Amino acid sequence: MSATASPSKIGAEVALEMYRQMTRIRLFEEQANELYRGAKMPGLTHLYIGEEAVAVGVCSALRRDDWITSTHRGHGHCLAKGAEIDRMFAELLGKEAGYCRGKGGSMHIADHENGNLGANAIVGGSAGIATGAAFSAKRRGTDQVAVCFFGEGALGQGLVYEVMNMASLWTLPVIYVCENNMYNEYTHYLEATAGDILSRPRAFGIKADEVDGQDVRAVFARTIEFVERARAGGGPAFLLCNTYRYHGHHVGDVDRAYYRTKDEEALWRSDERDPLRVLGTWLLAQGFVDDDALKAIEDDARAEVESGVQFALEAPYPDPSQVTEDVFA
Amino acid sequence: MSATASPSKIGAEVALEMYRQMTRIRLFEEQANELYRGAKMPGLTHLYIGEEAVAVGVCSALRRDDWITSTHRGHGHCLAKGAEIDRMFAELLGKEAGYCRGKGGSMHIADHENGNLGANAIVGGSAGIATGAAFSAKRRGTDQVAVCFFGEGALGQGLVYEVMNMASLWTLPVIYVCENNMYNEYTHYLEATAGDILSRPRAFGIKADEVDGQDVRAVFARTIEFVERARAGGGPAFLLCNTYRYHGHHVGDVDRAYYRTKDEEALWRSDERDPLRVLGTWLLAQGFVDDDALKAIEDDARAEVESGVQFALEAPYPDPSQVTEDVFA
Amino acid sequence: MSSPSAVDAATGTRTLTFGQAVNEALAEEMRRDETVFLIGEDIAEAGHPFKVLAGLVEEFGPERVLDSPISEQGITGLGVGAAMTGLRPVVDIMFGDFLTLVLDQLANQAAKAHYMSGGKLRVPLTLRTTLGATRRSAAQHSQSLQAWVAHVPGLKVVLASTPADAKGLLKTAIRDDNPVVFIEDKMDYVVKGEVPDGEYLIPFGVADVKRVGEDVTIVATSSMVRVALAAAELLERDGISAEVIDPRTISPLDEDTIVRSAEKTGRAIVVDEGHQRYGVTAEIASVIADRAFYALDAPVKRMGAMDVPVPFSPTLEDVTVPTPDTVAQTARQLCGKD
Amino acid sequence: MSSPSAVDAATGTRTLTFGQAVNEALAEEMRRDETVFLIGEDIAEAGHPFKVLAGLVEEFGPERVLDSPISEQGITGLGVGAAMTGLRPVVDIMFGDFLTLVLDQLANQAAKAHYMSGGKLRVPLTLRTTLGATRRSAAQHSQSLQAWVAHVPGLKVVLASTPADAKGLLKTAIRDDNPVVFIEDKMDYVVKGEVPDGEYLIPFGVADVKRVGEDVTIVATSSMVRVALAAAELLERDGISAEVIDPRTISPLDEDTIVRSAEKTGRAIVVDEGHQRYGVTAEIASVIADRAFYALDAPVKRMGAMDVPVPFSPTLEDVTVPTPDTVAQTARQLCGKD
Ligand SMILES: Cc1ncc(C[n+]2csc(CCOP(=O)(O)OP(=O)(O)O)c2C)c(N)n1
Ligand SMILES: Cc1ncc(C[n+]2csc(CCOP(=O)(O)OP(=O)(O)O)c2C)c(N)n1
Ligand SMILES: [Mg+2]
Ligand SMILES: [Mg+2]
Repeated sequence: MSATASPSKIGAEVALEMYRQMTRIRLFEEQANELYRGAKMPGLTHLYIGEEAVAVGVCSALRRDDWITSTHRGHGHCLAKGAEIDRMFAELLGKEAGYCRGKGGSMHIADHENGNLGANAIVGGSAGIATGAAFSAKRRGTDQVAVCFFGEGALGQGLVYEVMNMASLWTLPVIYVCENNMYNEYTHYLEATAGDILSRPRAFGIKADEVDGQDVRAVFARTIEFVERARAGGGPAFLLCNTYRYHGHHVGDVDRAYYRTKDEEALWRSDERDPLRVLGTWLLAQGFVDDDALKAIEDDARAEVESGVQFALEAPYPDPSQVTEDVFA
Repeated sequence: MSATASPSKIGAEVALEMYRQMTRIRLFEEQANELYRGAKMPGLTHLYIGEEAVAVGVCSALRRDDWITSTHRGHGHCLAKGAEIDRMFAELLGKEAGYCRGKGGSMHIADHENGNLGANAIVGGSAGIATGAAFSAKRRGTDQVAVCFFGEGALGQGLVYEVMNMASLWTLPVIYVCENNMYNEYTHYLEATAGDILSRPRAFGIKADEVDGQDVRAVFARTIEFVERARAGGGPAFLLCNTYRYHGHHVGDVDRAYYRTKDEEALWRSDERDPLRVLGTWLLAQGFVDDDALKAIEDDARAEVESGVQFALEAPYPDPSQVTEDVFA
Repeated sequence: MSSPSAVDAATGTRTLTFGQAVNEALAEEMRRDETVFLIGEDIAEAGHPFKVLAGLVEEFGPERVLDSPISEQGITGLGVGAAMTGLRPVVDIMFGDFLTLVLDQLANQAAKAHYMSGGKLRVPLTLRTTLGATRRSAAQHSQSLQAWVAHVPGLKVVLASTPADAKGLLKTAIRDDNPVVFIEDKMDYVVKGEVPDGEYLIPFGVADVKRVGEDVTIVATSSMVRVALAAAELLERDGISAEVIDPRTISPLDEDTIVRSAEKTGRAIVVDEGHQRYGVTAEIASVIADRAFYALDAPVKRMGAMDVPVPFSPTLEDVTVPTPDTVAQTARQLCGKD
Repeated sequence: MSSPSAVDAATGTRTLTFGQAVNEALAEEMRRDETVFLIGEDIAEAGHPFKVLAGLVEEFGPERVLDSPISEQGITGLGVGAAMTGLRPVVDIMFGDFLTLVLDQLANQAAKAHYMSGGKLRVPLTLRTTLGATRRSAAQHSQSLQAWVAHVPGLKVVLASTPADAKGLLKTAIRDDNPVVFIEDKMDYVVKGEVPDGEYLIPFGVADVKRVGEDVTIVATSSMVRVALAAAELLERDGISAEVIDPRTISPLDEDTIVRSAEKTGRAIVVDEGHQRYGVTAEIASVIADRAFYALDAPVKRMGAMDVPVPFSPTLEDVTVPTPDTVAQTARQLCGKD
């Protein structure tokens, strides 16, 4: 598979599937935003729009039985790892048909069948879980790998360093994927992050590298290398993906002028950086597809999202009696 | 003062005072061990013997109004920062005349008047306190510095990285002194510490360096540089001191063969590495003193320790009614 | 009500939200004492995600209103050291659920330093955090963990239920020479109330009788006081007169006021939004059952949050917390009028 | 006593220390199920600072008995992930005082994962730690923090008082599909007791009547059971017959057995070594006071550790915990025979 380990060598099939997945995420999140604005969604949610290439590039390099742990901004990870749109919307709306029977909501969607050990509302909170899953794979002698998605804000949590140290000591098959979208909520990451990010994992003896998080082919290629290395017993790695969230920290964060400029937002939404455009342009240039084909992918995804949200809106809420279920296994 | 910043330039006065302090610590600890073996001391204690050059070299570079935070192996730090032997023994024995009225004991001796914010029985637990003291100095516009003493085992605690990040972001006058005596209790530090120690603080943008922890002049010189830099607003630093504890992890740890060899112990107790011999030899070679002078220093220290322990043994225990005092200020 | 009596120089009053009252208390104490500073996540320009701290960085500058990394344990530890050395930190922990991350610095360091040092070290630290469910924030952003900190000797724990109490109690917390955990209900920030003009403090350990009654005592904390008062209105219609008592600080706890009321009414219900099992209601109920034993006509009832992680779905979350109806129903049963 | 009844295939018994019983339970479960592994500080060659794990690394190897860095939060988090993915970790937290460092992984992750995932994720994790004062270890190495974890829905909490119970309960904990916090008194490790031969398990939620009596019920946990039994002997001389009940698991709590005993005797004392305020004694006492209300002849009394940080000096530390004398004295007063 290392043949594919260079972006240029990625074939049409893989690239088109990644385009499809990124499109599904983009449209899912736009719909989620609509649900909020239409006061149909309980609480708030954190949109992944703009960062699609990270989840899709990474998860396209994984097997179904590989594990991921996710974050409060987890819809992209969840879809990219194989979740169904309808049951995800159902969970966002707190319906019984949701992945967690409505008990978890947006910040806690888990999809065990597809290897998603759950979104996590504690920043950095899943670093130990991913590392433990990698420990489990090694201990049980499988060649599974675990991927820990986290935002750059999680670099403030001591837990991350405690577990990176153990992952390195015990050469565990875990890949720490840092999604640096430049903001910890409303604070620029440079105000909260001293020194050099890549030097941190490296100080613990962990192989670390940086990639353009808007270029799904680059993310995919780099992840494949780290995954193959981990499967082969090469140990942990750290992938820093530079990216950007187009929307607010959460759906309610609409006035952002006090912490970032419209110009900055426009720059990242441009054809040169938008992950869908970047891949779309490449697909066209390669002659893998024409505009109609891309349009068709988008139409299919839109239809899937529309039927999915309908399903969720019509689905029943859990009966109050279920509140005491699932406390203990 | 940077004239003294080279070991060779250290004058007789400073060197002799450091010899005196190291001798006091050595004899204090030997007496503490006797108290334990004589069943006169409640609980256990962790001896600093072998590591004297670290506490003395560092604290000799500090002012009385500078702060230190200490560890479970804290007698050396406490004495080097100016504490009195008699009240320290009294605290070790749980007597009312002790530094903490008998409430703290060996693992919690604090000596606020001399800038010692306290020993700490939580490994790494004082890293935040030292960093906060440095923050306080900067905020209040004084030129005080804070020193955080900790063993290499504390590198396993996430807190240490959380506060180093802030110390670097806010250029706080704090110096992290890592006493690497090679063992976390009964486990060799290499089994618990991945990568490279100095790379860790450096990853957070903190100036870091390594020194022979058995050579008090080297520790002193390096500390002076870091302290002057911090006072001048140059920010935090990290000093890795390679050292060794001659005795067990605590006084009860006498059969150590399963985790380290007698040869290794002998090597570190040798004339080339014992901090007292190393400095003594140098003092003689410089012609600063003769054997009688060193003997006199030792005799004085011995007398101080003997009267100190007598005082403590005769001192009364706190009245039980004091148990409810000092819960709240 | 004891708060007015505790008010000095109060002339008139103004209507403020709970959030504004908290903001005012912080601003007043920061003007009064320049050793007071705030540290937390997104508290400067952003004025805190709940907007409670809006305007403070503009008045006091970034040296006294610090945006921190996402390092709860670290900022609490830094606060402990700063407090030991001449400053009065107010550490902001966005959600009470994150107390899980700061307990070592809070319980093993801040709470014990004064005692372990034989009275030498002092830790005048205020840790502000939040509690409360029904915000559709799910299990890791909805807990009310006051029982944990109230169990720790050396910590004082404040739960305010009105803007006026919040302001007076927070000012007292900041001036206290000990570590104080000040917990605010996220859902209260927009709730309005009358706040006395001028400078005033409210002492710790003094419960406030929010409503005088004869038939049943309802001891309630934080926003549960509002629930209890609403329940009292419902009970009024059934001819049951409920007395509502707000301890305001659960540590120290004003046992006398609570016990006297229970002795007067002979019936008591304790309501708190923390989980019921091993929660705040257990301590207060057992104190009443012990000290008012010979005056009680019925067993003391406890109403905490249901003992399940807080679920996301509205139909589930709504049944996990006490409501005016469930409190009133419990009172009716106690009074044999159901 | 329900433990024998819960014993299957038990033939004779052997005398073991509490520490040996714990060691045996771990060894048996590790032989039985190779997904069980141990992780903690100095637990391999050193066999744990308290020597409780001696010999395990020799039998099971370093892959299943892991010496970890000093990273309590990290090893607990690693345990949660390993538990979710097919292993049964037994995480060793040397001193219960360090629960302060692991509560996020324990309370926000392990305890909630099953519920938040709608029953999909399982966390069969056992966390072993210690409690107890009077070891002259001072404030940061002497706490009994079981009230904290018992307050968290989704966690089970075990406190064993005898070698036999420790073995049977620990085996049950390891086989349980939920996170279990198993807390041992450091002072108990050398205490000897009879342990049934052969394989046996002790179910959770079943209190054990350690001594049958008629005049007063003493509910005690962990090593306080020994204190209660010693007090019962003293009371015997004064003609007071005390019943001693050991809940064995405080979550789930066997309320029925406790309440029935209190109804029988009409008097109850609850003894636990955690701090009294907002502690374990509050929950159990309020349950008794509520459910046995009409059968009680006197108020339920609580005896926890004094509400001060644990002091180092022997003359101070010794007065902070319940003793046979103080428990007996409280019982005499309750029975009006002092
Ligand atoms: C331990 C913890 N502290 C604070 C929060 C509140 N919070 C939620 S998201 C967030 C910012 C996270 O930033 P980052 O990790 O970069 O992820 P992003 O939102 O940018 O994807 C914060 C502070 C939390 N959920 N958990
Ligand atoms: C948080 C925490 N975990 C575990 C312990 C138990 N413990 C006491 S000392 C020690 C080893 C510390 O090693 P190091 O930091 O190198 O200091 P040293 O004893 O070598 O001076 C351990 C694990 C503790 N006191 N605190
Ligand atoms: Mg971010
Ligand atoms: Mg060491």
